[in-house]
Amino acid sequence: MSEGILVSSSPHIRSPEDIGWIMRQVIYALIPGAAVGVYFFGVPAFNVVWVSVVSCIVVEALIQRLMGRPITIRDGSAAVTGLLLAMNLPPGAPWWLVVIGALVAIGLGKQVYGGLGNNPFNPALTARVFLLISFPVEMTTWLVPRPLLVHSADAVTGATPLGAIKTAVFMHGSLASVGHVSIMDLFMGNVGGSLGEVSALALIVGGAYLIYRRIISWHIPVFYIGTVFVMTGIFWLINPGVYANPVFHVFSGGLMLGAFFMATDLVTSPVTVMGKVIFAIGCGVITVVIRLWGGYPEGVSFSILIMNAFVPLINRGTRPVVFGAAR
Amino acid sequence: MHIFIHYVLLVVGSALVNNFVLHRFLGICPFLGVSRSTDTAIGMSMAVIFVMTLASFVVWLINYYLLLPYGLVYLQTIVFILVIAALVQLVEMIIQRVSPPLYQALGIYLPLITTNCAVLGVALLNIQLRYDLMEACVFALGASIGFGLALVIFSGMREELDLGDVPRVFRGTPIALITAGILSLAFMGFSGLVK
Amino acid sequence: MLYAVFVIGGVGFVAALVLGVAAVTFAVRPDPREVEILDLLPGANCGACGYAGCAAFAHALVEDPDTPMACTAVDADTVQRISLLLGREIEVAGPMVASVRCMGSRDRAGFRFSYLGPRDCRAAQLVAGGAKACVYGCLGLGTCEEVCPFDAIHVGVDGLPRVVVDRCTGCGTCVDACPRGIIRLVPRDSVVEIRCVSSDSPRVMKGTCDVGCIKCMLCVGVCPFDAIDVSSDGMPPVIDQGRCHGCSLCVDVCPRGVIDLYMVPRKVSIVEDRCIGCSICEQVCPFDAISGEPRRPYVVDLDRCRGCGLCVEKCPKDAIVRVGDA
Amino acid sequence: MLSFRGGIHPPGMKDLVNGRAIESMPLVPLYRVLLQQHIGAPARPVVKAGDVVRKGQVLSEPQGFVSASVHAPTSGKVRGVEECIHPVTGLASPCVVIEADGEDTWVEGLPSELDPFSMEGSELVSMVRSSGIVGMGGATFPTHVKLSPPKDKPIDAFIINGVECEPYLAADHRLMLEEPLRVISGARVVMRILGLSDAVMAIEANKPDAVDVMRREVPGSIRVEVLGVKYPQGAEKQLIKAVLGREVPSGGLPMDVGALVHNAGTCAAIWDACSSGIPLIERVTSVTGSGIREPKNIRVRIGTPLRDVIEFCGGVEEDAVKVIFGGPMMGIAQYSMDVSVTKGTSGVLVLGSRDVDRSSYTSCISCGRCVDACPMGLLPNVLSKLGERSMWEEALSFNLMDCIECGSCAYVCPARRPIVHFIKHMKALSREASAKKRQAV
Repeated sequence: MSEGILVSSSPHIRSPEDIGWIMRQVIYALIPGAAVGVYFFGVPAFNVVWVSVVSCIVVEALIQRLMGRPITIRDGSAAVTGLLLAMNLPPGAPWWLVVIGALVAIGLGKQVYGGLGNNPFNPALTARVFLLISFPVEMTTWLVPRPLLVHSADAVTGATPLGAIKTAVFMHGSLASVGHVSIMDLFMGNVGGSLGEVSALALIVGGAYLIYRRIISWHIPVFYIGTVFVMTGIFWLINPGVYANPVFHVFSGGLMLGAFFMATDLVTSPVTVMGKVIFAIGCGVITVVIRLWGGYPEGVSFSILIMNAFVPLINRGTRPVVFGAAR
Repeated sequence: MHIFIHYVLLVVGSALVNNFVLHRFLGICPFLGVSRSTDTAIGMSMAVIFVMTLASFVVWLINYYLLLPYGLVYLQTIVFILVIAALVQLVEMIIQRVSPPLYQALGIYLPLITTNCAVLGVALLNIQLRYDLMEACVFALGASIGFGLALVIFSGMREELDLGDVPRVFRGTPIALITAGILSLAFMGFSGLVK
Repeated sequence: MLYAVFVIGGVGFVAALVLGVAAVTFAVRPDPREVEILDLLPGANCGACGYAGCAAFAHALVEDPDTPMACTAVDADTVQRISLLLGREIEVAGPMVASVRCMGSRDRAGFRFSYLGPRDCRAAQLVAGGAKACVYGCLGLGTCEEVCPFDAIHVGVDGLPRVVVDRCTGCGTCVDACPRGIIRLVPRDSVVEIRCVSSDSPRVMKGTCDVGCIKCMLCVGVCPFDAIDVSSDGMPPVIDQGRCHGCSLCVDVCPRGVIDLYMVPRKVSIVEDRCIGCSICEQVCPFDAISGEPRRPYVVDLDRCRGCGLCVEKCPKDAIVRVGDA
Repeated sequence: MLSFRGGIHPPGMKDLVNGRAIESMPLVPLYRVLLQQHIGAPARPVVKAGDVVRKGQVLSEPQGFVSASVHAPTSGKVRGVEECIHPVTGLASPCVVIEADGEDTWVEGLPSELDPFSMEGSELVSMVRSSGIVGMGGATFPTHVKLSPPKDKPIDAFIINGVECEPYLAADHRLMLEEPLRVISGARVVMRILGLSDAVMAIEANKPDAVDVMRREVPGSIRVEVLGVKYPQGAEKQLIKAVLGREVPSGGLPMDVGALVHNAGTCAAIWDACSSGIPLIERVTSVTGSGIREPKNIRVRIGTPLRDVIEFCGGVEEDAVKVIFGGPMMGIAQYSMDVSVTKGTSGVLVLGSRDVDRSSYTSCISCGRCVDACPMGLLPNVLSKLGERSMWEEALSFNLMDCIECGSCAYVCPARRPIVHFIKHMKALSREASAKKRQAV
């Protein structure tokens, strides 16, 4: 035999589910959420999506080229980041904002750490928070949803449901002045908000697909959403005049997107089940604290980023019991 | 009950919202210097919590019972530093005796608590914000817990980064600063939580 | 003003008092010399001294008066300063440098199979003994480069490591890390080295490597200084760097080209006004490169001189210098 | 169904050979019998070049208790004790080379008629020992050592391992199907040696025919237990956990929880040794995989060169790129056709290029799949990161030494990281360091 023969350590067979496969599944799972966004917010939203995806891929390739590392855009992780970033931006975001977001996400959030797998923070969320703090006006200008067919060129802007209650409580000290928001609208996505976060239904469908495919485990979404539900429920029971009801909290804002797609990011979430549970509860608590008492109407992005920072400590504290360990 | 909530808010405010490291950017030197391993970070946090709280207590007494009555407020900085330096010396001796490995690991950063702006900062803020003795201590405790929290989280992340594949040019302090920056962005989420 | 003095003085006094008490209560006696020595050591914690890092070595130096200067990465000046601190002479070994004993680059030595796995020679050695066709040869995955604390060894595109002599401190980390024992330490001024450790017979080598030593022993025969040791276990001969004078005769005679020159031997010339014509140089020269008449300055035949430097050592008048030295 | 924590479900790929009856391989001209075919001290050769040996004759004497002798696979002339490639290390290792004379005559006194059930336990153990029997699942631990537990560690549970959880392989499956009595009788001998009144035969649910045969043939004292299909169920510790619910302590042996596991093939060999004195000179092995022309289960003599085995099975396909001794999960890749079959060769697997992933590995993406898959409760993700930097000392605190190298983690890794290789690397470094330390003391 010769150099043609391959020798390596065992095992000699590998599961077909490689990184590329995983990333493809995530993209499939994100499509419903993005599609609903495009349906309600029309052409501007569609532009945000493609600009974001394309610029993330281009930025990744450029940076890797510059650093002399192998170009890994084929593994699909840059496309996933691009799609997630788009879904976290306002549907009417100007193109330059999207490009800056891509630069921050891929450059600062991922490649300075050595690329996929080495980043401690979720790249798309890093970009989102960066943009939110740097460009508060552009990042909080929300289009009013209108189904695709009746969308006209002059886009109308409005507030997100969470923004509306935050303002009401701040101005009047109660929710009384807030108009009624239909849970059905929240569920379907007929509300203002980030491009990909509006439809709870589409996101749940996508998330369920990921769980079915075993890309993510159910622990993070369930415990995250559950924590938000329980905590907001307690405060709603205490004072429904100031605190919105838990169903509203669960279906509004970026919670679904965050719980199914951002907090479950493989790279930046804990590896053990116990760790995932702790991580998810932490995300839930911080989200609720920011939503109810913080300066920002929405706390999902912040909470996940903060919990990302805790992941090494969580992993350290939740090591599995070794087989045959003395107990 | 009301006063209790007041103290809780004080702690939350100083630990999370206006975190000394991530929001006020005080105490960056030990934050970058001793965050290489979680164990030393925990040791450092303990030392800082001790020094900061005790320093706030002593300094408050000196300020209100010594400096103010005799009109010596202009001596504030120098007296405070004197007191802090003495406290740090004390902590150093204790650690050296109790845990030599920790002493070794902390190295130069232990005596540097003396010039740690976070400690002096909290002492001066206490005066500036006109806290009473109890508030000052609680505020210092919260601030030092916040410092410790940031330090420990950060050390965990840096341990992970050391195992990662960070490009050569970014290794060490550059990537630490970038990470601290993003962490600081994330902590901005707490803004507005406590007025 | 007076108050100010009192207050500062008072606070200072109280602090001093507390610290004084504490100093007694929590007394630890560290040796300040330890810290100073630690500062002088390279701080690479390479472990070549046999201690767990520079701090442990500094501790040992202070605590145990018999500790030799095991650190190879410090220069003579530093050693002197450390001896001064310790108040005793410390032994020093001559400066050493790592030497890679394999020339089987990618184009000269083949592979038995293609390897897939960690890029670490030690790990590669674990599967089927490494992919290189020659089981003695360099695997070229760069473990030596990876472990070198001084960035002094680099694997080139040809798959062979090269030592950057100026950076190498002779700490021996790479020597320990190489799973094939190819690297050894040689004195810094070594001139030649037999770069093969394969005990394969020429027959086996035919299929594995173009530049392996075939144990023809021509070099051993030609060496005028008897500086090439023959090993009994079929290994290639090894140059005893203590006896080698760097004449490089062996380099010329080797049919496989595995004897490598580290540096060009520096020929000698005779300083005329110092030479008294004693003829000692003529007698010691193994190459008949010096000739002359008694009591008149001798001359060196540069074509014949091979730069062994025997004459330089023997000249009673220091009248022979290396070419290039002033 | 009984099971254990962790594990994976790789495609079984067993139907390439599990329907094929065992064929005996004809004599080949040359045998290379390695002296080191077991875990423990090497055996010392007792023959020299020119000696004429008969089939079953002792070729080497064990050195020490944990060691095993080897025997001549056929009659012929000893060409010499030469250096051959060892299939496990890939390095040169001493072996006895025998040129077969084609007569295949037994050594005097063999085979003989014996009744093991009238013999003493100690007598049986020494027969097992002199027959050179080792664990034939692949671990090759000398069997007589396992049959001689120390007084303070009594064995109260015996499991016959018919799990064969490695994909592709079906040697034990065919053996149980075709020669159930050899397996069962061997197991009864083991029970007699240890004074046990009952035993459990564990078979995975993917071999229903073997389960039926065994259920029909076993005496009442042996219970057939059907286990769910999961890898690595056949690993000793996992099997004990699945069947008995006992956890072998970290760093311990099955005897620490009173358990003993023997592979079905080993049981058959024990029966041969104790009923007729026939030493271990042949075994059943599966020759399979997409790269082999005619996958077969063969009865092959120990020492048969791989080249002849492949030839007997129709040769390799054009695209064959990997030849493995053992299964795809824990087997060892070979680079030379000159290696020979050993006592532990449970399979010869030839993989075509479409079954081999040649992509190089990337950074760990912390997906945690390996953590879920690890049957030992380790953190393979951390171990692999440490292994990448050779940080074995840190790895020890992550229970490096508990790893059984089953390969579940590397199988599921989407980043294609060679986790097991990293772990083997660190284990080697750790052993090296402790050997050095011992030397220094």
